[in-house]
Parts: sequence; structure tokens; C-alpha cells
Amino acid sequence: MPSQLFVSIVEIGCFFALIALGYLIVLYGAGFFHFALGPYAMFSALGAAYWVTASEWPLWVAVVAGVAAAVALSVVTELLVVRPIEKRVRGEELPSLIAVVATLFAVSQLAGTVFGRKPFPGQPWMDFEDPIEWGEAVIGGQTVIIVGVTLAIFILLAAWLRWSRYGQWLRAVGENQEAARTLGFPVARIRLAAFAVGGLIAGIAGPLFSPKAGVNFESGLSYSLFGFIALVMGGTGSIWAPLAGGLILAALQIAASYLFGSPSLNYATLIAAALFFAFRPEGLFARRVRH
Amino acid sequence: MRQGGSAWVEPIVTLALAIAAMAAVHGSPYLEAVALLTCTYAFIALGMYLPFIMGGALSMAYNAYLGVGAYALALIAGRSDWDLAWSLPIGMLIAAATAVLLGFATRRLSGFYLAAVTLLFGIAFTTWLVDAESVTGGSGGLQGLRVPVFAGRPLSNSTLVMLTILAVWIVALALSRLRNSPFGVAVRARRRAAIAVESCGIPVSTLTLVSLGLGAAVSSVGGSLFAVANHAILPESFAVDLVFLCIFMPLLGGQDRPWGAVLGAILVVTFTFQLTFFKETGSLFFSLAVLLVLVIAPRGVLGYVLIGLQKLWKGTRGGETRHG
Amino acid sequence: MAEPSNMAEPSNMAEPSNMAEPSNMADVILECRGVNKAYGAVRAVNDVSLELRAGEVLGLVGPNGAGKTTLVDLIGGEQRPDSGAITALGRPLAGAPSRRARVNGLARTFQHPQVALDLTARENMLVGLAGPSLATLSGQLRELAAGIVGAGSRIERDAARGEVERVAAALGLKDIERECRELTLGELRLVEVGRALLTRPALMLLDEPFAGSDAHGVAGIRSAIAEILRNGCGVILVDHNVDIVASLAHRIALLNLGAKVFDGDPKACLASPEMQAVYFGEREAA
Amino acid sequence: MSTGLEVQGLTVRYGKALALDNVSFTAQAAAITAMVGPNGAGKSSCLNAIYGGVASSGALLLDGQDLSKLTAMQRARQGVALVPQGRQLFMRMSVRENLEVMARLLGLGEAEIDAGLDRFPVLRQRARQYAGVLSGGEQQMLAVSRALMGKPRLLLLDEMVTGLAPLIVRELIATAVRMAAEGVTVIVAEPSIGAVRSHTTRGLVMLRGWIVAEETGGDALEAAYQKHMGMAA
Repeated sequence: MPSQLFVSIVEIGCFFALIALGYLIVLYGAGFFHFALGPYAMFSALGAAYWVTASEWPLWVAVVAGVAAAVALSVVTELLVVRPIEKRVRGEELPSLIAVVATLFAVSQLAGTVFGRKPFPGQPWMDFEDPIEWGEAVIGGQTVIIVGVTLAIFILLAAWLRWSRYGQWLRAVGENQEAARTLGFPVARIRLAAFAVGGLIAGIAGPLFSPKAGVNFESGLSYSLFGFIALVMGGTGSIWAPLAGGLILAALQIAASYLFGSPSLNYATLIAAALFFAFRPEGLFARRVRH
Repeated sequence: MRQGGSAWVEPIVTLALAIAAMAAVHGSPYLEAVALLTCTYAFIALGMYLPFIMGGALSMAYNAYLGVGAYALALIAGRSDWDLAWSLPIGMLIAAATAVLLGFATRRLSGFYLAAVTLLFGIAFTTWLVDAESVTGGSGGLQGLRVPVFAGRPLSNSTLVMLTILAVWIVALALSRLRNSPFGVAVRARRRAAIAVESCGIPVSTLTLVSLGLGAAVSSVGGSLFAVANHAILPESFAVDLVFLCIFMPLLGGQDRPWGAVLGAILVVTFTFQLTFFKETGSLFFSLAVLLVLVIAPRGVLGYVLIGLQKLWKGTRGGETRHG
Repeated sequence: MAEPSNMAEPSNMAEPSNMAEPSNMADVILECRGVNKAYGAVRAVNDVSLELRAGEVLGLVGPNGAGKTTLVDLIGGEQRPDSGAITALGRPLAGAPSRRARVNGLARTFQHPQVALDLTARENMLVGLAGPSLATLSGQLRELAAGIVGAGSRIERDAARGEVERVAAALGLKDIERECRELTLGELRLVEVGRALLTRPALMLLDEPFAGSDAHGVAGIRSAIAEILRNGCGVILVDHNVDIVASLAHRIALLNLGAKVFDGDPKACLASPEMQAVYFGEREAA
Repeated sequence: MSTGLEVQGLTVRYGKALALDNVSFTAQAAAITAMVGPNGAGKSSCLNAIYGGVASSGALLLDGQDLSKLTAMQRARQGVALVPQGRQLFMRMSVRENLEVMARLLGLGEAEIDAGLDRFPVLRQRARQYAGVLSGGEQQMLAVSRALMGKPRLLLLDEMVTGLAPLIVRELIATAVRMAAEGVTVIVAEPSIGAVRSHTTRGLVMLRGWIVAEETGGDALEAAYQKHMGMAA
């Protein structure tokens, strides 16, 4: 396989990894797969691109605004949609699944209405005059930014989970929600923090990756789906598992399209998802503790 | 399990509404087109009613079952001289088989996992429609489909509309009966107490597969109808976002009766295509309405209408309660 | 049903056992031979053997972690034993819970009642009556067609009509057209017993039917057990309330740390050193 | 120091299940109150309701201050401590982290965390290991040390010694006795009275969400318990 494909595997892999990381954080905090993360990433990317091209904002202001919008959407989803429904129907998965699927659809329509329904090219954060050569592959500025920001987010998040108050509490709730509730942890606030951090990660991932592939108001669905599969493949055993899951899924998709043509990307994803869900739902890096 | 006289109120009232709808759209090509689109959506929503609303299995591959119905008709129309009526049973069989196979492959999955895999199947199906040039005509789709013959004469659009509205009424009534039958009760019990249904000797996995099969067959009829009405089909018509609309129809319309799914279809078409006021923002308004219903009014529009009617009915009948 | 002051004896204290003795010639409807189940190093069920006759109530007691829940799941089919044999009416108990219910006449209730709260009590019980007809694919397809046509359902045949109402009345359940979300916990448990009875079981498994119930709920289950015995079933009664179980059971099996440490007459069991050790701990050298 | 806890009309429901039915009792300060009863009698619901991890109705007066309006975190900061049934540790977090998350809940600092590690030597030795790899007894010591970090006025011990080796039982009971001697109100809930018989001043027998007997002294408590379980010789 030409080495340039490896570059795109890393780029797409980092994007999937970040969405999967967002899933993991919300899974820890609220025990729940946040299917609306994809549209938040899309909304942030589309918003940033729109504000730069249509409203001529400087890039940094647009990106920060996009990220803030993603965080706000995630928090609003928890407070106004998921929490009231889960309070009414305790312990049933289907109502909250329908709630996030409806949110996914609503956020996509909101973006389509506010930013228009035509696709936007993403705005690169940094360009190299002469990109780095690596074998025959060419590595541009945005690629370096993607890898750098992704690693930074993973490292910062690992530290946040390790040292900060809310980070430790989040790990505790993810580890044993019943214990956290019994001991009087502020579970509601921890949940909200998880939704906010999940929204933050997705909000950064959107405009980070959109320079590579462009974005439109309907991209959110595939972001959510592929992020979810990356999470399941990687497993929930450690904070780094989503990174592995994202890279593996990206490699699989790019190899399939290279070998069998672009339609096979969807076929390969379907088959990989079906296999993992059926035989290894706990993923590669599962949680193992001696009971 | 019927309660005396009231067993006939539902069929009569709904038939009257159906006939009224036929009359309302008759003669106006634009209204007939809107009616046909509404009926297509209604078929998908009714197809989801049994496995999803009653059974609680959120399989999201309904765009595929719609596509199977449509392409079955288009292929029969384009590549054979069979009577187009054959496309209904063939489409239904293929869709049911697809649903059962997919259901069997995902039998151990539920909730988020089931939704994700079936969504992926829907996406892969749409990709296949574009990819399999020889079979599906690729991105150009299949054009110029011959007009079906009905009672010796080519089927006029007006007749098609009337037949279709009647078909929707029949399917919805059948599902309404099924909902209160022992089979329907077992499926509804599975949604929140699957372990209990299993402990009564009923294999829940079989119950789910039967529900999925029947649901897919009903949805495929919508596909065949769509192909006949448009005389041509394109892969884009069967993309996954259609599934989102169809999940929300019964939720917005009202979950307690299949008629809620039909009402949901009417509301969707009204929001997204019909009213100029909504124009671009139609789907947004619809999606926000769905969220509102989910959070605040889970019984949906029809649910609260019926509660209102019951109160009215009770008011006039001096307080004697009647179970609808 | 407010008690004057909760210091007074609750009215449901154990009355003397008034269960009719089962004829010892009745056939063995359930037999466990050397059943084992371990999770890693923990031996949840440790070489347990017991049997149950028709018309007999076998009490299964023991503190948390004694293996009661695991043994119940092994019999019910939610878990598979590592070794040993479980047979019902002479046939090995195998396969999914639905197969065990169909083939061996096994029915059960659940500690946390598994009832569809959005359905009425009658509809939940109807699922039990519908069990035999919906047990196979062909049965389901026939009932599906009958449901649409509105006629020809075996379940709704004249003989079956009123069967649900009869069982509900026998259990003391009133107004079964109410949605189950409006019922009390005691009533929900009666719905589960009714649903189970309507599958015409040979063996009924009651999993902690008294947990969280008020005195009224407890009385409801006591009369339900009498009704179950009138249907000729054998009953395995699993609960922590040893006093009530002793008043209802013909025999008690006491489990501790996965092993059966006592199996015999309820009175003897209550006074036995094993019970003393399990519930009061060894006498310490104070 | 504390003058004791007064519980009035405490009721706990989990959905439709009635776990605790209008229970009232008092627990003196500087003494051990024992609560015995079979599993499912409502002992854990009672202690969890007092601590606040479980919703309940009724009045809870600790030294005259009504706790029922406070959240569990606020009660913990007011000196209510719980060693929950089943220990409720975070298995894939280290011994130190288990103390850290609790210290942060109580608004305490490094000093209290270090004191927590030193309360039982094994905790200091295995500070960096996952709580999940500790033995049952060691895990219980961690749970007890976690509860004592905030210098509690009210100590709730829910099946602390069930299933542990006699040596460890004695050590943990000694800790409870020492806390009572320092004036703390201690309530011990156990399915069997064995371990605390000689240290009990007041005792309650619980059955099906009720207090069916209140006795003074361990032996009287055991006799009442046996009678109510229908096991009186």
C-alpha cells in the first residue's frame, strides 16, 4: 500500500479516536453511549467553516466558537433531553437511545438550517510551505496539527482523570456507579461534567479534521457511527483504548477501499462491526479485575 | 377481547376518514402526489410499528426494505412482462427474508449495538444500490417504468391514490387488531419484560424475527408504491436519513395505536414539504417537535386527542367510563 | 393498613404450618444430583443435591452469598451448571428458559417482578396463557394470522375465555383491566404467579416473593401458594424470611457457602445447630 | 462531642417495594448500638437512608441538628460516616486513590489521606496497588479507614465483619469500640450478633422493614432475635 495511505490512516484514525474518546468519557460518567457526539463535531466544524468564509471571522475565533457551541449542545442534551427521560423511565435503555437518536437528527437539522445545506471545505489551522517528505508520502501542516492535538488531548485527559477532583470522581463513577451513589458522590454533577467534556472533545475533533475531508450538515451520522465502532473495537479498558480502536478502524476502511474500491469501505465497516459486536463486544482492551 | 359495540367504532371512523381523504385529494395532481408520498411514509412507519413500537427492537435498516420493494417493482417493470402486481408479493418476500437474516445475525444485540449495526446495513445497502450497476442501474437508477394495468385499463393516478389510501387503512386496521390479539400482547410484553415472556415458554428470539419479517414486508409495499407513483427510482430516495423520519412518525403521532404512525406520516409531510411557511426549516421543526413529545408528552398527538375525546365522551354520557 | 405502632408484633407472624402433607408416593418432579457452579475461585454452588415432589413446598433459605440465587438460575436456565445433573419429570433440564418451560413444565416468578408496566394485569397474565400456542414458529405464525383476521386464535377459544379472569379471582386479584404501573408490589407478584399458573406448570419457582412486601402483600402470596398447590404443582420457595418459609414449607433446604447444610422438617431446621451457626454465628468465647 | 442520633418515622421505598416502614429509634453517643436481622430486613436501607445515599422520609437528628434536609455529601461533611455493605470500593483504582476520592468529597487534604494510609499498616504497604487485588479483610480495612478519615461523630458499620477471618474481625471490632470510647455514636448492622455481643449496649431486632424488638445488652438482643425468627429453643 502506498505510504501516503498510511498518512491518511493516521489522520482519520485520530479523528475516530477523538470521537471514541468522547464516547468513553460519557460512558464513564453516565453509563451511556452518547450517539449525538458526531453531530456536535459536525456542528463545530460546519460552524467554524461558515463563520470564517461567510462572516469573515478570524480562524481562531471561529474554531473556539465552534467548540463552545458543541459543549453547549452536549450540556443542553443532558439537561433538557436525556436526564428528564431517564428520570421518568428508570433502568430502560430504549427511551434514552431514542432520545439521542432524535437529538442527532435535530442537531443535524439545526446545522442545516443555520449554516445551510451545502458542504463547506474546512479551514486548515497551519500550512507548511514545503511539506515534510517521508518516503514518497507528503505530510502537510494540518496532518501534524491533527496528530499533535490528538495526542495532547489524550495526555491532558489522562492527567485530568488522574489528578483532578472531577476527573477522579468521573473514573470512580465509571468504575462503580452504585458505590459512588451510596457514598454520596454528586453523581448528577459528574454526569454533566462528562457530557461537557465529551462535547468539548467532539467540538475540537470536528474543525481539526474538516480541512482534510470537508463537512456538511449530514456528516454527523457517520461520525457517530464510526466513532462508536472505534470505541467498541478498542474497548473501554483504558483511556488509550479508543486511540487503538480509531486507528484500527481507519486502517480497515482505507485498506478495504484501496483493495476493493471505495464502496467497500461501508461493507468492510459493516462486517467488522458485526464481528466485533457479536464476538468481542468488550473490545480489545477490556476491563479485567480480579473479583 | 372486544368490548361490545365499541369494536366497530374504530373501523368505521377510520374508514370514513380514509374516504374523506380520498375525496379531498381527488382531481388535484399536486395533492395526489402529496398523498402518495404520505402513504409511502405511512407504510414504512407502519412497518416499524410491530417490531419497534410494540416489540422495542430498534432495527434501523428500514430504508433497505423500502428499497427492496421499489427495485423489485422496477426490475419486474423494466426487465420482464409480468403483471406489476407480482412485485408486491416478491418485494415483500425478499424484504422479509432480508429482515429475518439481518435479525438472526444480530439476535444477540440490543439497544445501541443493534441500532448501530442495522444503520450500517442501511448505509451499505444504499452504497450497493449505486455500486451494483448491472442490477440496480447504479446512480442513474431505473427510469421510465411502465404503468401498471388495473382491471384492463392502465392505472390512472387518481385510482392509484384511492387504492393506496385504502391499502394504508387495511394495514393499519390489521395492526390495530393484532395489537390486542394474544400475539400482539406477547410482542408488547417483550418490550419491557422479555425475561417473563421467555419464562412462559415463548422463545423471544423467534417472536422478534417474525415481527421484523412482517414489518419489513409492510415497508416494502411502500417502496413498490413509491416506484409506481414516480415511474422511476434513484438510490438517493432510499438513503438512511429516511429512517430517522420514519422512527419519529409513530413517536410524534402517538404510540398507543398504529393510527398514530399514519398521523405521524401526515405531520411529517405537512412539516417538511407542504407548508411554505416551513420551507427550509421543516425538518428542524419536526425534529424539535419529536424531542418535545419524547420529553414532555410521550403519548404523542393521537394519544392526547383520544384522551380528550374520551373525556368528552364521558362528559356527555354522564360519567360512565368506556375503554376505547 | 397503618399499624398502631410499629413496636407491636406485625400481624403476619408465622402461623403454625397448615399445608396439606404431600402424598409421599407422588412422583419426583425435580431432581438435582451433585450440581456445581463456580465463578473463578468462588464456588457459588458446591455439590448440591435435592429433590421435589408434586404438591410439596420446598423452602430454600440461606444468607446472601449462600448460593440460593445461583441455584435458582441453574434450575431456571439462566445459568448452566459446571457439573452435575438437573432433571424434571425424568427429563434432563436443558436449553433456554423458554424450552425448559415448554418441555418440563417449569414456571417462575422473579425477585424484582418482571411485569410489563404499560400493559394491563390481564394482558400480562394472558402471556402465560398464550405460552403453549406461541412456543413454536408455526404457532406464532398461526396466532399472527388469527390476530389480524380477528378470529381463529387457539388462545382465545371459548375454553380459554375467562381462564385469565378465573385464575385472577382465585389469587384475589381485583380489576385486572388496570395498567400494571398502578398496581402495588403485592399485586404485581400475584400477576406473576397468575401468569406462571396459566402456563399449567408442574413446578413453580418463587424467587423472594416476600421481599419489600407489606403485611398485606405477604398474606396475598401465602394464599397464592395454597392456590398453586391446588393446581398440583411442586413449589420451590426461596426467601430470607425464614419464619414465613418455615410456616409454609413441607421441607427446608438450608444453603451456606454454596453447600446444602440441612434438608428436612422446617421445625427441626429452625432449631438445628446448622441454622444456629448460619444465623447466629458460632458461640464466641465471650 | 456527639450526644447521639434520634431517628423518627424513617421510611424508605424503592419504587413500589417498601424497604423500611416508619422506623423510629435512638442511638446514644459513646456507645455501640447493634441492629440485627436477616438479609432483606431493612438494615442496609436504614443505614444508607441515615447516610443519605438513599432517598427517605422522616426526621434524623444528630446532636439535635436535623440531617434530613442535607445531601449525603453535606451529611458526610457534618461527620456522618458509612462503611457500606459489600464495601463499595473502586476496584480499578489504587488504595491511595480510593482514599483521595473520598477525601475530596469531604473537602480534606493530604494530611488526612496520609493518616488514612497509616491507620492500618497494610494500606501504607499497598498504597499504589489496585484495591481489587487486596484480600477481603484488607479491602474492609480500606473501607473502614476511608470512613474514619473525616473524624466522624456518627459511624455506620453495615455488615463490616461478615465473612471475615476471626483475627481481622477482632481488629475491626476493636476499632469500632475505640471510636465509641472516644464519644462517637456507633451503629453496627450484622445478620448475626456473634461478633458484637459483648460490646453492645442497646440492640434492635429488624424484620421486614420493622423494628420488632429493642433490648439492652447483647444476650437479651440475641434471645429476642431467636424468638422473632421462630427459632426459640
